[in-house]
Amino acid sequence: MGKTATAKVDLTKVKPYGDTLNDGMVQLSFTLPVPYGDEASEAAVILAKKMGLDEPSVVYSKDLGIGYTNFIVYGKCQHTVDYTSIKVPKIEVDVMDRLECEKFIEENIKRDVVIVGACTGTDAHTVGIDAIINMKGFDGHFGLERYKGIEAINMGSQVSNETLVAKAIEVNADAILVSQIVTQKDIHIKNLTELVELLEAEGIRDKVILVCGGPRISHELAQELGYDAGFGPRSYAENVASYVLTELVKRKLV
Amino acid sequence: MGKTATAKVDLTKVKPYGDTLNDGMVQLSFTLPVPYGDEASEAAVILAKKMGLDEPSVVYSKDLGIGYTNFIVYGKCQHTVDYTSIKVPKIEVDVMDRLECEKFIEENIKRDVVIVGACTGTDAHTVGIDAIINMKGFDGHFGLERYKGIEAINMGSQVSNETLVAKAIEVNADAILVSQIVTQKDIHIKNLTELVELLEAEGIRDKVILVCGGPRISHELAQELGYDAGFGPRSYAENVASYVLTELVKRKLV
Amino acid sequence: MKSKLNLDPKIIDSARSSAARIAQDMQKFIDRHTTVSTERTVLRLLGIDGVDDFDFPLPNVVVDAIKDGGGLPRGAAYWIGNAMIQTGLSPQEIAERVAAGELDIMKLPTVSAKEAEEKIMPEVKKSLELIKAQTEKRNNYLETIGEGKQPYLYVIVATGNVYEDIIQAQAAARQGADVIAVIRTTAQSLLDYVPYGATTEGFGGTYATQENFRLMRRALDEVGEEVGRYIRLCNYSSGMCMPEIAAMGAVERLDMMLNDALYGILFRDINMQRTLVDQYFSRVIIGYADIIFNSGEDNYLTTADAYEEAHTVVASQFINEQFAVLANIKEERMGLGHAFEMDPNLENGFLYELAQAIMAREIFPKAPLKYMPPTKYMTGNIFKGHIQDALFNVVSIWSEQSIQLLGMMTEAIHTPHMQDRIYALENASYIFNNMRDLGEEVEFKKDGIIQKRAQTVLKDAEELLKEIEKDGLFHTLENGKFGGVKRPRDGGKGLEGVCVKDEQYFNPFIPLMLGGEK
Amino acid sequence: MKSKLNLDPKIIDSARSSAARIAQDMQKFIDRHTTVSTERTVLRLLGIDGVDDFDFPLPNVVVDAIKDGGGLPRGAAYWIGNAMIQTGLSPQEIAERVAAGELDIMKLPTVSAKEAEEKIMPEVKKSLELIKAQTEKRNNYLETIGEGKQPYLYVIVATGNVYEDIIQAQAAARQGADVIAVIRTTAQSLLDYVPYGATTEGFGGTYATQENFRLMRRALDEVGEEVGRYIRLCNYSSGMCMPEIAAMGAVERLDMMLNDALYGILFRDINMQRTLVDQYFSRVIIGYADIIFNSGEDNYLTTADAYEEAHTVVASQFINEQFAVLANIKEERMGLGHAFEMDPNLENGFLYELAQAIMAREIFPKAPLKYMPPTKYMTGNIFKGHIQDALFNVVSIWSEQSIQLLGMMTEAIHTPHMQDRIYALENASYIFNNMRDLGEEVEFKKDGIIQKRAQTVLKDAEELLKEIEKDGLFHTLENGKFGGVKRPRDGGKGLEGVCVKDEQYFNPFIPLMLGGEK
Ligand code: B12
Ligand code: B12
Ligand SMILES: Cc1ncc(COP(=O)(O)O)c(C=O)c1O
Ligand SMILES: Cc1ncc(COP(=O)(O)O)c(C=O)c1O
Repeated sequence: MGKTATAKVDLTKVKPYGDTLNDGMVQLSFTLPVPYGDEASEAAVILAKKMGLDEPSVVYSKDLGIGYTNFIVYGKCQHTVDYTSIKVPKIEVDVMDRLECEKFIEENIKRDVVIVGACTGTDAHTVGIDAIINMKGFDGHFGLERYKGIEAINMGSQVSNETLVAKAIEVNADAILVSQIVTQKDIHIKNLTELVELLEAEGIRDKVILVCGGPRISHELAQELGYDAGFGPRSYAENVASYVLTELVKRKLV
Repeated sequence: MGKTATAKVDLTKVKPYGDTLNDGMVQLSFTLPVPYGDEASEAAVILAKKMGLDEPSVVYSKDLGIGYTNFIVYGKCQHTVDYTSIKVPKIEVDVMDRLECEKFIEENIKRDVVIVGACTGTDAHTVGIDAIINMKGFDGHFGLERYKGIEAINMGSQVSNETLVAKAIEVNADAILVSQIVTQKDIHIKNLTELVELLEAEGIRDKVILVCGGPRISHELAQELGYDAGFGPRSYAENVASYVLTELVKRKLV
Repeated sequence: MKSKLNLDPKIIDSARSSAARIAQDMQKFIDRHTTVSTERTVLRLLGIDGVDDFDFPLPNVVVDAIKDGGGLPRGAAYWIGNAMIQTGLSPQEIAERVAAGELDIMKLPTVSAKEAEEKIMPEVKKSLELIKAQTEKRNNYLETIGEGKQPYLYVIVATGNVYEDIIQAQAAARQGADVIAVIRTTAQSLLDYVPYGATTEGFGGTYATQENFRLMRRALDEVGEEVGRYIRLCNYSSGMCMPEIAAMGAVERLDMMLNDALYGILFRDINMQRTLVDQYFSRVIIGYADIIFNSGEDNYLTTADAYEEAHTVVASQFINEQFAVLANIKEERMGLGHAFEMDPNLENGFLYELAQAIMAREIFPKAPLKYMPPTKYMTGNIFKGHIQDALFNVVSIWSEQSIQLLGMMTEAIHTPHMQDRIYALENASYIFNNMRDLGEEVEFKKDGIIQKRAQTVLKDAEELLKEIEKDGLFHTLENGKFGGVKRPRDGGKGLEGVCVKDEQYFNPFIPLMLGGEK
Repeated sequence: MKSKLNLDPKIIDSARSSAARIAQDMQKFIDRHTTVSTERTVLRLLGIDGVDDFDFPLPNVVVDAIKDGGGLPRGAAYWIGNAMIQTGLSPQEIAERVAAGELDIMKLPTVSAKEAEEKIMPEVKKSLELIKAQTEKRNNYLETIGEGKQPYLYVIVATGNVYEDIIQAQAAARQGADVIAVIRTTAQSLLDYVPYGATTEGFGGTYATQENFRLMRRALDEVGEEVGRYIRLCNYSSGMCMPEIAAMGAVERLDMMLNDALYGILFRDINMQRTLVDQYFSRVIIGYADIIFNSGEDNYLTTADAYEEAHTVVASQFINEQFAVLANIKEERMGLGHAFEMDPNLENGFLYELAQAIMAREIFPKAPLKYMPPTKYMTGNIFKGHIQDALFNVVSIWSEQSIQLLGMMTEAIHTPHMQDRIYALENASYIFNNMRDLGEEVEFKKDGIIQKRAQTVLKDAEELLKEIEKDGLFHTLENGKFGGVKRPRDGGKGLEGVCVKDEQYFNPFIPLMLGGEK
């Protein structure tokens, strides 16, 4: 046996795996607003069947005391996924470490790169943006403030899009980094879209590299919203720096 | 507010509930036989969408080290269930307590009722059948051995269907109780079906009340398999006794 | 009782004395100032409520008028007393006329402060009686239907819709919750007014409004009677309207309120002068209304490292205690905060957490400590999360905490869904019962890892407090000692709402509340 | 080291002496008897393997022939030795001829026992060398790539298909597992033969066959080298073929085997005479092969109450220890079983479990105790189950157990799926690391709940052992003292396979294995 056990897997028809290839086994939990009892369990079974589960089994159900019932269900998912046809848009850049980034600036940009970052709207979760920008960084990866050749300005939390754009214009920013952590009721989508509109209204959208990040941000989503790139969990300063610097050169914004 | 919060719920179109009525929120976990990475997560998202979940979000994924990936996913289920149309077959009997059962025998049967029980096939899980039959019972409910007017014979574990049928014939049993706990690869279905066939071959299927039980047994399943009744988790001796005694009278088997 | 951790009582005394001096020093500043929200609170307590045609609350309308008219240094109570004398109207009527543009209270003839104060005294007394009646009602409930065992099971609801919140709260109460905290919508703390009426739209929380308080209080009384356990209601007396919400809470019988100026400064970038002044009045109200306040030290550990910075939590607890003493809050109502926030990968991390939790218990023996669950190191892995929460529950029952904020396995994902809360309650109930008397049974090795950890953290806290005593609290905050966050003394939101009192300033509530029988 | 539980060493000594006498008494019975499976084991060790045209294993074919010919009392070794002399064939060739109907070994001329024994001695030595080589290989692995920290993380695989099992096992090893136990298919223990070859069909487990052992051993060596940790392999030396599987395990380098006659008697209704005789030879092999055996006391608590009947577990551990002493097994290889099986609703249940786990540790200080997870009170509620397992893990690291059978959150539902195992490993790894040195740090209140519990259970065990010593083990089993299950001495499966040895009987392996350098 090698490192992977996928030898027998038909990657065009992938199914969940419990303890036997293609058994389809899936665990579900959910609450239905119906009173506890056999009928409730049957409702859960019907729902699971509609989801495409064979032999759904309610292994646990609990009366929530207000006429609602919670279920834990196992069943065999009959849907398959064609794994071979999946293409996920990715940030295409060779990641450079801090020293390489610094050398890249020296050699290809030959001036200080100005980056403005903020946690916008009413979002007060600065830990993410601090991880990217602040000197001490995150998880042993230094932040942008530590990079020679990068002037990084961290505006902190609860920054309105207007204030952010004004700052970017003031300092003639090469890149804008926006962090959005709170996603309840898709508030991040609203915030992020508004920023793009504002930058367009100000006529500077094309003059900056526009980047967003956060635990629920993917590169794909970012692009849909009109950003150049999006960074999710486990991003570090060097990922962002490498991308921004390479893009600046690529787009001849230097 | 009363005891239930279902006032606003449209019971013909029930959906899962997270924190807002009809938000459809469901939690899933499963493993796919594909290597960890963005493509794997995308496969999970596609699968969840096929299951009818809107906005599926892979909140966690883990490399299982063999080219397989485990996922935890949340999403909004778009299927609905018509709760009002659900009918679950139930054992229709007024449950009598032990003393009432004893009185019922005295008044309506006027002889000892003979019940044979066993855990059949290679199943060695006797705790369930013991809970129903043995003197000390379960959870504070005495077992059938304690009932005056019932002669209960517990044959224990790993009893072959042949041995069970022979015993039932030997003692002229009124009812047979079968327990099946192991369900891996549907072995219980095979076992239970075989017993019915054997009883039919011996020509005594109509002469006994045939009951099965176990954690994965429902009355519905039992009936499908040709049993008179099925008892799942949280069954007690009095449920079984009430059913058997009432049926005996109803079917004029007394 | 002998310290299980072999803590030196002299160090505890020394730390406490430093904190007392830090608080007293700040109190001098506080006593010289008032704020728009403090004055709005006076108006609310005088019975002014409702909104104008633009949905702007009447207390704001009136205080803005006073402020615009340059009258803030004398205090809103004076102007209302004066207006009552001049117009013969009630405070509410006055406010309504002001809002309608029919009355300019700054343009009326003026009486002396003493006359104005005498005039409003009956209104003040009425207000205090209302609050006292609520305290009695609570005590009556506690005596008749009783309450849950400590640690109280505290869960949040945060749907954004008060009616959904009620459903969730009642479900939780039926599953064993002792305290329901209604989380506020994301941006409310930055609003310089309190929204009005029942609300159904919020992000990651529900607006704190008086009507929402009332609806939830009623729902909890109802379910409490049904389950035979008084269910406590918690909300936030924090942000730009700190004392106003305290007043609303007092009137609507909230039982617990998050109340900590330092949180607003560090995590909401509220101006430190503003919020420290606001905090004082809010704590006086909280003390008078017999509400438990919860401080926010736990938050430090979300931006700073929980192992390295544990002593900042203890130092802050000492300071919060002394601020509470100055506001005449009983020890039994001081819900000082701390948290279980170390990296789960830390070898022996549990031992350190345990040491610190027992230490907090020993230093503040009567305080209803508020113990916060793991949040920072929670991930989308709900299964792992559920056991991180389990270890947190183990520490809590072992160290005899008072208020257990239940960790949710979905912490890193969303505000709790109904089922998350139920499983969290189950987690804590199981562990608390199964380990009930563990704390009593166990002793610690002399100078072992656990004892040493507690001793070190205490010593570091004592030293930090000495430094703060030297530098002053403002300066300390400017230097980023708490949570690793630096805030300038004149920065942040709300400084414009602070002013220096003039000599005739009076706030009729504070002396009565401080002196009032408790 | 001083007892943390203040256990009285005199009571421990008394219990141990009673158990020794119980085992010695039984050993007299054992020494007088042999069984079909014991004899088949001799054949296997002599190299006889393979199946006949009906897939019936050759060791069975030969032993059946001997039995039918009335030769069993003399032992299979004699008949093979004799046949070798008479035919000049090897044991395997003899078996093949017997199977083909070409040879009737009971009809050959006979030599003396001494001659027969001498004849087979080279085969016996070869066999022992094979086993020794495996022990060396294991030791070599342990010295070069090393092993995981105790408590070892032990997980089961049970797909029914050896190839799927391998996938699951390798995934588990990469996620931190130290021991992989391949669960047997549901009915195998009742089979009076060992199936042959690689198998892909089983119910709730996979057939124990020599080929399956070999395949899994190879896969684990491979992944062990890769992760830099020797991965132990465990299977069942139990049921009707107890010693045969021990022999297979010895030859294929299994590292651990469940081996307990009492389990078979109580939970599989195997005849007690049969399985106690079988157990003896199996333990001798296990001891010689330096395999850890695991006893099955944990199972008692699935049919009897874990709180009430805790002392029966301890009594049985003492007996199992003494049976192992008689088979010359080192203390360091005595994986005595116990379990965390109390009702999770029991107030202070955790304290009782902890007391008992520490007690087991103190009574058997060098034994690699096998600690079993909650099973009986697991439900379909996987979230609750995961924290029941967490508390179990807490007790384990605290009480310094050796082999941790990881609880699976899906215990009440199915044999583990891949993800269940991964989350179980994560649960234990997190807790073991986060609480690493807790045991060292903590002491218990004198005469508190914990100390008292341990003292009571030990005392009750001592008394039970005294009773058993008086009544004899057979009688005790007839009376339902263990697990609340009564078994008649002459009931159950397999009695027909037992016979009294004649004077010329010999088993060439036992003396060598017992005397062989270890
Ligand atoms: C710490 C924390 C807080 C702290 C924040 C302190 C601070 N100064 O940041 C405090 C206590 C103040 C807080 C308050 C609140 N919080 Co909060 N909080 C958290 C918590 C526990 C951890 C977040 C964190 O620091 N993660 C660690 C960092 C390093 O990870 P990260 O943010 O994902 O960042 C990484 C990547 O995403 C990326 N990244 C992030 N941003 C950017 C930007 C760019 C440009 C790039 C390139 C990359 C990048 O790189 C980073 C490093 O790899 C989470 C729960 C959790 N465990 O996730 C809840 C959580 C985020 N909070 C939540 C909520 C609702 C709140 C409140 C709104 C609650 C309330 N109603 O009062 C308040 C108010 C604050 C507000 N309005 O924003 C919710 C959000 C729910 C949702 N999905 O919308 C969460 C998920 C908790 C929950 N389950 O309810 N919170
Ligand atoms: C105890 C136990 C054992 C004990 C059994 C001891 C004994 N004498 O019963 C021992 C240790 C021997 C054992 C062994 C095995 N077990 Co087991 N065991 C369990 C365990 C932990 C509890 C079962 C139990 O006692 N439940 C309590 C009783 C009271 O509940 P109950 O059986 O559901 O009965 C109630 C109702 O269902 C109903 N009922 C039941 N029967 C009947 C009959 C009638 C007529 C009526 C009216 C009602 C009724 O009434 C009862 C009272 O309300 C479960 C896991 C779990 N937590 O469920 C695994 C479990 C059942 N075992 C399992 C397995 C695989 C095995 C083995 C086969 C493993 C192996 N390969 O070696 C072995 C071999 C035994 C065998 N061949 O059957 C699996 C079954 C998987 C599956 N779905 O098929 C489980 C689920 C564990 C797992 N996750 O792998 N086991
Ligand atoms: C002390 C304190 N106040 C207030 C809050 C709530 O945040 P906000 O005031 O921003 O709504 C918290 C959050 O945890 C807190 O700990
Ligand atoms: C000691 C012992 N032997 C054997 C088994 C396995 O069961 P069986 O031999 O029935 O396959 C177990 C099950 O847990 C056990 O504990």
